[in-house]
Amino acid sequence: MAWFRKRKNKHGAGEGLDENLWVVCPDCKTHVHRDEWFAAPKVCPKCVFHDRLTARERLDITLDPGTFREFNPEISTSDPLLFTDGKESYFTKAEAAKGRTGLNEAVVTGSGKLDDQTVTVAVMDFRFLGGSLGSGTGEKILLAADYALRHRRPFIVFSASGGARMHEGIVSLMQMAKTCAGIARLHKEGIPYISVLTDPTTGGVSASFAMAGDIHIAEPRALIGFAGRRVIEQTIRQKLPPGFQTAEYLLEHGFIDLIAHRRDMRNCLSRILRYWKR
Amino acid sequence: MAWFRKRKNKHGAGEGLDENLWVVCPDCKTHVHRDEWFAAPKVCPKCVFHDRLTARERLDITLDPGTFREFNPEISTSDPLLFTDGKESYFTKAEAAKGRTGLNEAVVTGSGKLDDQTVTVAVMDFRFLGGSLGSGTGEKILLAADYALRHRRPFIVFSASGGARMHEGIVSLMQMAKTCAGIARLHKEGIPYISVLTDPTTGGVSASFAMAGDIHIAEPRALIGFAGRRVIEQTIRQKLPPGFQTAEYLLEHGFIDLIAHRRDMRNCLSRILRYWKR
Amino acid sequence: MDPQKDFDQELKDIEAKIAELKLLAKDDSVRFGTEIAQLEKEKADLETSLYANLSPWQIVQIARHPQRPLLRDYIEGIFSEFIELHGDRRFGDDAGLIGGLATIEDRRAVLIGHQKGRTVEDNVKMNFGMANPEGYRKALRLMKLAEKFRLPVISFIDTPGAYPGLDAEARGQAEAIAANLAAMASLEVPIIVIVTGEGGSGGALGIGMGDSVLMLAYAVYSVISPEGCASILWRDGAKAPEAAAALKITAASLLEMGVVDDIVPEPLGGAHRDPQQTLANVKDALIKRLKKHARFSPKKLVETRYEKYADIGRWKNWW
Amino acid sequence: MDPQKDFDQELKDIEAKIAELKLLAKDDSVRFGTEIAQLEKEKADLETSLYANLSPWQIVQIARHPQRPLLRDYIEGIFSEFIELHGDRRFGDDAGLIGGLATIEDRRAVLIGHQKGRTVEDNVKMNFGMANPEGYRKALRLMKLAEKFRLPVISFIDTPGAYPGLDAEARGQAEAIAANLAAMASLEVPIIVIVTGEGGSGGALGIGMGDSVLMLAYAVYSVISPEGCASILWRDGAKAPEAAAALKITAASLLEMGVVDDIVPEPLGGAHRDPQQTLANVKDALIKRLKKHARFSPKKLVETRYEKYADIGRWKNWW
Ligand SMILES: [Zn+2]
Ligand SMILES: [Zn+2]
Repeated sequence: MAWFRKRKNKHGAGEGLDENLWVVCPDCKTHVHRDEWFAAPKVCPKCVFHDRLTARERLDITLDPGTFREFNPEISTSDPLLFTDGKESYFTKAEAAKGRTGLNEAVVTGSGKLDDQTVTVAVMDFRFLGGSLGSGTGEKILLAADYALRHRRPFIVFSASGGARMHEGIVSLMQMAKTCAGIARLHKEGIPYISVLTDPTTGGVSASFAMAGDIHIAEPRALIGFAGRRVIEQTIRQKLPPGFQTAEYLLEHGFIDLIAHRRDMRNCLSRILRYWKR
Repeated sequence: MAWFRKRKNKHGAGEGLDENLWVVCPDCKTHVHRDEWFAAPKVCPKCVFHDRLTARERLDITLDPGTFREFNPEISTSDPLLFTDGKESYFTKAEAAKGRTGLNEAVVTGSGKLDDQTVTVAVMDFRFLGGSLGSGTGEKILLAADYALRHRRPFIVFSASGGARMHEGIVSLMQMAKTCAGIARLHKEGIPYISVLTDPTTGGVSASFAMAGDIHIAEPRALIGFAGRRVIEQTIRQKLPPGFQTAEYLLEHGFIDLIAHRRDMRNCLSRILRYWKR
Repeated sequence: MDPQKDFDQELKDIEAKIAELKLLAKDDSVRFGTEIAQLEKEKADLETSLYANLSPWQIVQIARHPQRPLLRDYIEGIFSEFIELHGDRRFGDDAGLIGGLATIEDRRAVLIGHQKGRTVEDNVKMNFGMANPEGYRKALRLMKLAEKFRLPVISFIDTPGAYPGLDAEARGQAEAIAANLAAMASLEVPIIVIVTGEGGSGGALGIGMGDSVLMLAYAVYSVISPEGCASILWRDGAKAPEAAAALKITAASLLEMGVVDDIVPEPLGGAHRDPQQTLANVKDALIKRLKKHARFSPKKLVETRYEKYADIGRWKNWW
Repeated sequence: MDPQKDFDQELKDIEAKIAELKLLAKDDSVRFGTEIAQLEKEKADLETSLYANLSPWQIVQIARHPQRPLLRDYIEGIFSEFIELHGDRRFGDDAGLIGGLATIEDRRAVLIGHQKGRTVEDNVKMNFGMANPEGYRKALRLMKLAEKFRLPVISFIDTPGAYPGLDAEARGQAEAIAANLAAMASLEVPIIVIVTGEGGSGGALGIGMGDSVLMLAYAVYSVISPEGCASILWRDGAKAPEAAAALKITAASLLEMGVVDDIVPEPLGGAHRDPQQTLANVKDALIKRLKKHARFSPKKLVETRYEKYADIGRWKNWW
């Protein structure tokens, strides 16, 4: 529910370049050559900071070239509340997000091959309204899970979300239940479901499909948690410890199976898929 | 495994009377009239200390008079290791325990009515080699569970045990697995299993059937835990907090459903049984 | 005086006056009779005008009213029996999310629900009904127990939200709720949910998936608190009334959106104005739903529940 | 020097001398050749006499030998693949009880097992292979994962026991082990258990119920440590050798009592004297067992496992 907060300045370096040739790492401020930065992709060679990827970027580095077939690109935002904050309506906001991202929703779903193994994937895009979970998002994830079930294909979801999409009100909250209903069927029918948690995975997404996987993989230092840091600090009236709600913190506390560097992620997924397929 | 340690002096008041008419509460040292003490039974009216009951005493206050039918009273101790400590053999020790208690094993099992509801019960007797879990104990509990399964009757086990019976070595340890195999069948077939944890329930008994119930009821202040206090203190090199490993402690830590005073236990069990029967 | 909070102050004044007069009328019924009758009429008119068009924010006040019935009140008033069971068998026992074996008119059900306190002391213990992971895990354990014994589950929702504390995060608040959603989606016994007060976001939904989801007339259910929404949208928590309206969090809105299946009526002005009537209404509604879902096989139940949730926010349902 | 601990000191001395002579022999093979041959024969004789009649306490020393292969050695040497999975999804990740997806000669299995450390640093992390409740709960989660994917489970046992700490008690060490026993009793996939070093009481059994339970020739498995038994019986931990004998904790005794199904041979003197051979033996034994149990239906598996455990300590089996 926090995607509309001001973008933290440590993110988004890929967009705001220092000059044409160099990218400044949002975390350690190292200057990285633009080619090197996007080849990594978007991983600082010095401090291993993993900057956020768009859904297309994620698909590109994950699937075999030319194998991705998208599901339901037409599914878009709905506005069940006719929500407006008085100045701007959700409808306008959503249209702007569509224009800016070229996406119709905060998730891209489809089927493709990963190292020659057919998988069903859903990839969230944080740029689209903070990767928030709206009815279109939930619908696309459910349809993808349903496809995975019917074709008995492993399902991989890359999360990146601030949580539920406030502007769709209760309908947004219900997408948590809806997506988990889809996941529950995969569990019952023995279909592998891998949840990949990337920066950030919080709120209603962390409290639903992202935390209901057979295997949970996280990218290094990704922010993962239920409540927002500010809310927690106000509640407990103390500062949070360093490293709180990072992927490493969650690994230590038993909620993540493994952390994979972005350059190893495809290989890691491939190994697991190959294991199941055998 | 600790039943042969010297009996803690806070227990066993029922046997060592101050004089003929009075019992001294092992905990608060109040003098209680013998009749009152045994009517309670064995609960201090002042500090609510629950002294240990024999299996027969427990059956008497739990089941409807004259309804108990014992299973397998012939099952007795086995001596698979031909165990001896050099001075005394396990065989001799076990014979002595039999003579002293009139029991053949540390548990009495059977069928009876509790407030007019047919139940299968197993009641451990701490006097018999510290209520230790030997092959005979495990066998009787398994047979009782099997009876409960076949007749679809609720199964109630009253634990009182220092743990596995060292003198039967690995065969004793395996009784943990054996009894749990019986309990697992009850879970699978929807047969209610209530575990009543009385003082003390530790070691291999707490780590098997006693902690695998649908519902866990404990008597007030009963000692319940896995490792012995001395071992823990030696391991962590510090004194244990007051109230550690009591029923109240376990309730607070989420392992006990409810604590019932001895005078309420029968009524509490009856309510639960009646609930299931309806 | 907060005008939002005490919008029914005028009514309270009249009621106090009536009570006073009635006391005096004991001695002199002739003198006060007309006056009382007059005030009673005034009161009825005021009630009608006051409660006929409550704003969503006023409904929030009713949903959070300190005298509104809490779970323990429903348990005592509706259920002929309740055997409370404690603990998650993992870490602790959560006083803010309780559960046990319940009986309602000879029908058995495993009851789970948020428990707020009415006193400060109770609220410290119950954390204002904001559950910790061990609360959700206790609920899950009890739901599995219900499944073992083929008993339906009744879930009472009344929480500001799941507790946003450091320890709650460390012990996996997100995972606890996620696990419950997956489990409730495939639980092979009926689940009846009723939102009685505040339905606070994921903390509510964590025990809130069901075959029937009911809502009291003045309950609210929202993805975010109006205050939270207002401070995000306008950086001003005081604009909560506007947010409450924008979020469409009332029972009527939720029924319209297909998120709740039925509205359980409350006395005019809210449950706290006639708790007995409220309890009776809730009881009737629960029994009706228990009867309805008892008919289905486990398989059919789970399938129907799946379809129900799959349909919420179905693409093309809106446009 | 502790005579119990270094019973093979004489052998070590001869080995050192041979190694020394072999080094010298590089320059002058004629001169040292006979001497070396003589020593080799002495060594062989000594080995035979030394290891032919090991006392149970000597076997305990071998089972605990610092150079004995640990789980990571088996994983590297036997399994062509291992994808380690972490965490219990409740509280933490236990480095002393690990698990993951493993492949052994094109057969897949979920692997769980105790992990001791070889360095002080590792042992602090792994708690000397003494698992906490989160270790047992991680194992349970992985076993359930195995069941979802119909994969067999292989469990490696090597622990002094479950950790007897204050926090472990607070988080339910007893419940964690009990829950595993009940779950393993009804798990619908094959479970192969192998005791490779120390089988320490409930801490071992907590991941130790299986369709086949194997034991390395010099492993031990006991309801209590010999030291613990001695200090109870004689209030003297130094009498552990006597206790080790009385408790019948060796593979041969356990096979005789029907608690283990087969003994996996070790090189003369123990696994540490030829780890490669040991690994090969373990691999063969595991594959044989995987093949054997793969044949049965889930129902048959669970029934057979029940009968197996029901039979241990059957009344009238002894007398
Ligand atoms: Zn950097
Ligand atoms: Zn007393």
